[in-house]
Amino acid sequence: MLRDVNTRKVMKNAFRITKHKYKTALRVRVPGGLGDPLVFRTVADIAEKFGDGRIHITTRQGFEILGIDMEDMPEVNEAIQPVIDHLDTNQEKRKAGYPASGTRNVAGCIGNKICPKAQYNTTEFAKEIEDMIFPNDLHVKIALTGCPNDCIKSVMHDFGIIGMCLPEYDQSRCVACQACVNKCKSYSVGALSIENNKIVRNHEKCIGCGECVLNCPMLAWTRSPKKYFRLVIMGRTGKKNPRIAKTWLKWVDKPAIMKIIANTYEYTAEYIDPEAPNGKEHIGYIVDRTGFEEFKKWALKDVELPERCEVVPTVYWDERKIW
Amino acid sequence: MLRDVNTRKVMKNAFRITKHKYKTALRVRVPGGLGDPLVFRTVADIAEKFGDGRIHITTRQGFEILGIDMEDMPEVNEAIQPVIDHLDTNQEKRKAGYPASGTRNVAGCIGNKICPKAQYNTTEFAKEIEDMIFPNDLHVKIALTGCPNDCIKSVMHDFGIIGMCLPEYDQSRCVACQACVNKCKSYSVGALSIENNKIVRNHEKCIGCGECVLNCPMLAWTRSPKKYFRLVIMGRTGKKNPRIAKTWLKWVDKPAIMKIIANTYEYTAEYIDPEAPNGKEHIGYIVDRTGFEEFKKWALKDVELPERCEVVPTVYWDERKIW
Amino acid sequence: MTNEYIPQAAVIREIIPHTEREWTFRVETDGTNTKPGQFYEISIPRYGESPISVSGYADDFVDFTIRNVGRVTNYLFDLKPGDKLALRGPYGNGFDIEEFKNKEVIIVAGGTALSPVRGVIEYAYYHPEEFKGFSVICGFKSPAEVLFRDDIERWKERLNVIQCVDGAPEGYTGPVGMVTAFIPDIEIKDAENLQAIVAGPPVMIKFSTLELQKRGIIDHNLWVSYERRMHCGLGKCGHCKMDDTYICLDGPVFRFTDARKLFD
Amino acid sequence: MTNEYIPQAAVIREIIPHTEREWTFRVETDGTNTKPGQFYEISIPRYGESPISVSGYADDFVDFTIRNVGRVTNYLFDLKPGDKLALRGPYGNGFDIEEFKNKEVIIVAGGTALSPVRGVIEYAYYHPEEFKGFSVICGFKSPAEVLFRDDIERWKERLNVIQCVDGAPEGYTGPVGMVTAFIPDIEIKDAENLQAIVAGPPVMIKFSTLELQKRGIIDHNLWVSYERRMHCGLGKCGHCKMDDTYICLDGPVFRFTDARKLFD
Amino acid sequence: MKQIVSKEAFNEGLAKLLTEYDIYGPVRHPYRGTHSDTDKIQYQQVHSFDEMEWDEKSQFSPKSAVLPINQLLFYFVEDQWLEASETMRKILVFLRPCDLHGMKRMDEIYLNNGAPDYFYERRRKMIKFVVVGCKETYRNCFCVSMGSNVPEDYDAALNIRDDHFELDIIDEDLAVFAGREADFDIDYVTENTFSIEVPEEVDSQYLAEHDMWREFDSRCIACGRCNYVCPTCTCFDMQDIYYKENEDAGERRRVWGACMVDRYTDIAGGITFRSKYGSRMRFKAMHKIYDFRKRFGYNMCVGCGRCDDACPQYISFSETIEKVGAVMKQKLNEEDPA
Amino acid sequence: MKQIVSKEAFNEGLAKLLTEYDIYGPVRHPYRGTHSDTDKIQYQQVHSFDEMEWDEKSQFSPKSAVLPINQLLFYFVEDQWLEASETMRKILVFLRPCDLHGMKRMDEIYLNNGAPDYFYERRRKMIKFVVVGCKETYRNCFCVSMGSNVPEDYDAALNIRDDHFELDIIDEDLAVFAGREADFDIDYVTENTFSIEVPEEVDSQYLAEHDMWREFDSRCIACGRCNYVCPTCTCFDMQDIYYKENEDAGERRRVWGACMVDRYTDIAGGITFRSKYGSRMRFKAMHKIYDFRKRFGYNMCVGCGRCDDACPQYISFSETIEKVGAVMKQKLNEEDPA
Repeated sequence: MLRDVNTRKVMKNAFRITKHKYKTALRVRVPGGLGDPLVFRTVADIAEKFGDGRIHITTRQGFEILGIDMEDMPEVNEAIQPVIDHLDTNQEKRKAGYPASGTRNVAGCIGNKICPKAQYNTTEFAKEIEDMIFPNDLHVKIALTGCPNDCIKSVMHDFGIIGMCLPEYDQSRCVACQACVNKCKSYSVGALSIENNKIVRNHEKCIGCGECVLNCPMLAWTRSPKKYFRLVIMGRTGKKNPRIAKTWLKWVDKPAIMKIIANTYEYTAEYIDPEAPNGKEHIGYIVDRTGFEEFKKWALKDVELPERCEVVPTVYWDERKIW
Repeated sequence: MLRDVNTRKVMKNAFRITKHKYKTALRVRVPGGLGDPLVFRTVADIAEKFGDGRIHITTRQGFEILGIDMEDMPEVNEAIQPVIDHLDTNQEKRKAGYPASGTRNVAGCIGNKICPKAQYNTTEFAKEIEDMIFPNDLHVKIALTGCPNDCIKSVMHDFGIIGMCLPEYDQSRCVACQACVNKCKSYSVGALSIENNKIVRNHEKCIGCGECVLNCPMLAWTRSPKKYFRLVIMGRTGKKNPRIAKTWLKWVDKPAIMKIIANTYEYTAEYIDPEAPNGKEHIGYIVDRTGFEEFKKWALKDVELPERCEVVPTVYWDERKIW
Repeated sequence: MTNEYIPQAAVIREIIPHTEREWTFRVETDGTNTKPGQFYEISIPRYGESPISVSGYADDFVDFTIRNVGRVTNYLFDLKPGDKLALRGPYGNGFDIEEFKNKEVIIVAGGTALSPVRGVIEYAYYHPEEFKGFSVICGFKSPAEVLFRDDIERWKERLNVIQCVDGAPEGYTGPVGMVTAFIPDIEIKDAENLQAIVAGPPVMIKFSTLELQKRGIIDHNLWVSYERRMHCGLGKCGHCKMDDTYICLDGPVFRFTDARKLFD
Repeated sequence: MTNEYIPQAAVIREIIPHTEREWTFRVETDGTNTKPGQFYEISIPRYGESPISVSGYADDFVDFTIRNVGRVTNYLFDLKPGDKLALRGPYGNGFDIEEFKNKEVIIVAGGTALSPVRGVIEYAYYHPEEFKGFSVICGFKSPAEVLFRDDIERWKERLNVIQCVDGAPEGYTGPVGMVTAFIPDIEIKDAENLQAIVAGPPVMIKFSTLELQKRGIIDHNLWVSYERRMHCGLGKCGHCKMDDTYICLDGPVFRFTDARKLFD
Repeated sequence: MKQIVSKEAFNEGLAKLLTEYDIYGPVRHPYRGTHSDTDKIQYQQVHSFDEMEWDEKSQFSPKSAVLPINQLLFYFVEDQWLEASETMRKILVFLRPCDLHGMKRMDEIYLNNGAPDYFYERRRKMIKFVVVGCKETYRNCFCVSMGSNVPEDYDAALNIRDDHFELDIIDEDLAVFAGREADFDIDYVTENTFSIEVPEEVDSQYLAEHDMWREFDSRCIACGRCNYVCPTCTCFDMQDIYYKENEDAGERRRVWGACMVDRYTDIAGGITFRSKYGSRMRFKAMHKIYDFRKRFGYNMCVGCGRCDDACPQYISFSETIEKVGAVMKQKLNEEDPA
Repeated sequence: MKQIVSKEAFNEGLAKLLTEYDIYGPVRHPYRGTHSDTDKIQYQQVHSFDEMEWDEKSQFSPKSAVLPINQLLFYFVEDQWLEASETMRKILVFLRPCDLHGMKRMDEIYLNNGAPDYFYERRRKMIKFVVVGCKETYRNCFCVSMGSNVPEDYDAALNIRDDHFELDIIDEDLAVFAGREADFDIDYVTENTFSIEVPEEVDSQYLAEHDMWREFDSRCIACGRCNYVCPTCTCFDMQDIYYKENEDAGERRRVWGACMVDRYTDIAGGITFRSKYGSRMRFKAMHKIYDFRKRFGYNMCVGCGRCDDACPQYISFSETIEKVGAVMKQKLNEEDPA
């Protein structure tokens, strides 16, 4: 019977230290939230064979298979291998389970796989990020959302990647039905107006939600084929001071975001408090500590921002307490 | 081949109108996020037989089974029946699928099923709420979180139900090791101090996170067996003005919360904008319209608040734009 | 191939205010081919064109009586005599006076809809002997909104004119009530041959025709003038179509036998 | 069964400041059973008790030389002669003067650790003839922190005393350097029988004993005085235990043969 | 003249025609669809056959080639009006049989309803139509039911084959293709995935009071897509534009109108007819299967199904026709239960 | 005197004893555990057998009955000191064999290490122990390996049976139970789920320099649970309290101390010994299996396993002992490869 257990290794291996001693739960990561029957059946099998039959669906699009005896962790690691293979999750050693759990599953709303509002395939982008950053112990939360409706609640993440539609207007197809103006006003920020029977778009106000394109019956508004994003940063939940992420970059593109995330890991490794409990310091608190300028310096290193990109020079967060 | 489809009925039946015409996705609701092998296998089977094999894990702890032909909706409704039965989901007619989708799945963090920090069983409470409010078309989002770490991001919901630990102090067991003071300060709000080798707790500051109890090696701090909650209200994500929910009631109990939610549905039914797009008006916007006072009047009708309950007389939200 | 879309500029000869909001614009243009009940498309900058009924005409002018309903017509109310209006027309069938001669006639008109029938009334004023009787019920919302005040007083000299208002401040002495309330009072000699015209907003048309039918007027002799969105005036743009009828081509004046088949 | 936990009140007879931060409190109590190197538990309100070495004693008083290190000792520095201190003791073994008589002696002391050995030095000052040689190396951080200034000057009359400082402002003329730097210079006649005492912080003890060993002093003749958290002074509370040794019971003075087995 | 033409020869022929003709056909625009990562297929000028997309149904009909979405009518400068010019080049429009049937209906409105429309006629005279034969029906098509499946009155027609074309040239002006003579019929669909019966007898007034339309009051969102994609919707709005730089100068345009969209019936004084969306549905349906026929003798709708394709609310026009038929049948039964 | 006593008779006996005795036993407090919806089991005064929880191992040991967690030593008023009183009643503590072995170790420290402790001795004299026989081992117990499984030196002992008790009364003062004589042995565990070998030879200095402890520098969180739950940890801190209402009056207490917890070794001037948590682990381990034995001839640890039960970091003390053994074995091998 198991006695001594290195809890850090357990946690790093994506098993949980639960309130019940010697009982653990496996955290299965599903990048961008896209599973399939193999994943579901494997998880069901593990829950049945090693767990107590309960499977919790996490808020970060993973599963927690509950009630596993810690003694069974090696066997569970073997059993989950098909899921790791199938989802092509980065792994250090086969059949050894997940190699790290500090950085959380990169979450994604359903995205434009099916959602009419989404501007991009969140799952694919999530997978690219996953490939780049995993395995990693640093505590970073990333979420991708297809549009500013933000169903994934990316504004509560360290990095919220919000799809933006750059609407392009073909005046010759516009019949001035004003569906775009009305929908922009009622559903979004009211960035459109009509002048001389043609639509005028306030680019500063526009949040790229794409309602104009979605609602244009003439497809006079279409979407620029180049994908743009809004990058909001350092939102968080938590006991101390939950806060909504604020916009840092508007109209940024994927290569820039990837580089910024990679840079952020270097920054975090440099500045993480070595005394932090369990070696975990949430990136947002590090930024609070070093100041935004230092973060920015590191994050933007060698980043090529697209020409259209708008940079908020200094990001300020609201921290009026909710508690 | 299917031609005319009443999209409202489809949506009410928890199928999605996707970006691909005549292709739908079934939204499977898992109250409080707790599934099991039967649920997982049934979902896998449906995905394989009727869908395109993709299953998206939603941010609200449901599944979306993608790529279903709308023609197959009746058969899918039959196929999902075991899940509905098994999770004991409210239903109007057997084998007719889900009867409404306006009110979203009541989400819950993993709660004290296993999480050391959680103050209550989120899944059970979620199920009680589910039983009370479903089926319902009104657009209300409820999330339950075990502690103010708020992993479920309840502060982005209309109702965030946050478990609170009322710590009770047995001075005769306290050895003044100050673990509680230190943890409260470093992890939480710093509501504890030491005076004359005994701990003094600032009840006004205390957020009921339970770190004092969790970290007391002597169990001098224990948790009141009566469950308390913090009710934060009218947080939201979205295009217009995402905002963090604010505390309305502190140290409230379950019966009061249940009644308040029930009352809120009556309030919403009374005040919803009959012109709202798709008959859907998110409760937060209704409160914005009627004013907080009117909401409060309805919500507190016949509610018995526990003696200890603290009521914020008027709730103000921060709405500095993030866009 | 003539381009009927292109308007002509016409000088405003005179502006005759009736109320604060309702003025008649007398425009210098050839009115010889114009009939009462017809309309012109008048260009209104920043809005486009608006179909305006002819409220009077002569060889060298046409009158348009216009209510200032805000945004659309505001522009017109800044104009002064000597300024120009762009217009094209006349369009529509209008009233054929011949149909009414030697018959008893009742005209029921509400508000600005007095315009399309004013030409008929004027004709009767100047040729009362050509009719077996000529009654006019014209209703307005309030005493302040009465149009063609002087005309009405003048018409009363020779015709049976009831000018009523829907409501009035205390102390008002004229008839108060909906136009329909006055239809039962009209003296009728030969209902079967009586010709009646109703012009006004949809609801008024509905109830006035009912009331007239009660008096024994037959649908064939009952005429209505429709207000619709005559936009091109040429049977192309589609806006004014009701059932298979293009109001701009086939109307706006219809026998009730035809009109009753029109609906929205 | 006596209750050893209960302290006694003792009047402060005199307060002798050495530096700004280091004063000696002369307390009226029976010092007849006291030995150099022993300690008392002195009650400090709001903190509890603190083990304080005896830095001098006589029949009717005991001296405690205390550094004001902030919170804990601050209270003491507000006291005035005539005020009372609560104390219990003495505890610990202390130095047995007999062990040193008729031998060469070297004492190496750092900072406040001069206190526990001061009694030994005083004895030698008054009875220099009982020793074959008596050297003292006492080191302080800086000239301003030198303790027992007058004593040292006095001792120098009869004993070989090197008072050094770790560092000093320019212009300082006394010896500068760690105490260890001065050990090689001491003249030694019979290393094998020489008795040496080291008292000070852990690091000083470590390097001084090494240096003395190099000079041929054998461990059996090498004494150290340990500072640890003697809390109850009675072998119960556990705080001062090192290996199987309770410093409060078995120490704080050890032969190096025993002390070298003690570690943290 | 029927001939078989190789791909190369066909494109060579087109190249020749391009000297005199603007050619219009359906073009796919990747990523330009309503939803992200979907495409748009619209009619526009092309320069070779390969630019055209025939595998999928075009979302918009070819009517934009004939009736420009935005058509400048004239300029005004103070109180003078200057007619806008029309292209001097000929126009060749490649289109499906149903869409060609749609053109006939457009001609009916613009040329035969009242006097011919000046601007329409001016452009229409320049246009010739090349029918592209249909081998397979698309989803939602019901051209067979509407009798608009068979290509008629084309200037040329072609069948797309794997490596060649079958070309039937009627207008000799277009006989510029090198090929060998052959006999064939232009493809047309003889069966859609469904067929409907268009009611012969339509009592529009009875229907106007029938509550069958009320379901659309809430289902329809009045976006107008069904109008805009329809090859037979001909309504337009006129717009005046005053130049910002000089408000005494400006232009008048006409742009596609839509009877489903707000403001279509607005008149001065805040009056709107058919504010209920179901009533607009009825108005449109009646036009397509009743009043146009009453006026011109045949149904307006050609059954291309684009309205169904486009409707975000999944309202099926073909099913609406069936519902009208059912209501009429029920009425007849009620009146004459035998 | 061995006898079989019915439940009723047993409780009647307890009732009799209660007139003279305060009785202590393990009590379950529902919902009062560290985690929500878990329980706490601690020793405290009880009034009947049913109040005691024997199915599950108590999280805390019975030592609080003997050595109060907070023990008031004396009051001070200006410069006078007034000794705090002790109970005048006798005390009966129900406890497991291992815990009784723990009491022996506590006595060793408080009575035999230097002079007897005044306050401890004063209370200890009032206390008698009733051993409750152990039939089955709990998880993490290794009493057999520590030789503390067999009940020894009790004043009474009992076996809990389904519907009666087997009672062995040594102290005649406790012979108040009505029952019939019988012969039986008091239960004890002869095999735990695992057994360990406690190294005979422990080179504490060698171990002090060994890096086996470094793993605990990061694993251990220095919470002190292992100390507080241990039946043999005897350390205490003294605390002075000055009353807020009159700062010239106050009291001195002693409270349980813990060598794993910060401040245990702090001395004036900011000096701390063993700031590394691994070094604290070593200090504790050496005390339990080496230096206590060196001083008193037997191991301190009784193998109750509560430290393992309580450790939130899953550090196993029994495995730590094994690691010490392995290091010592390796050292011996290195010194003498034969």
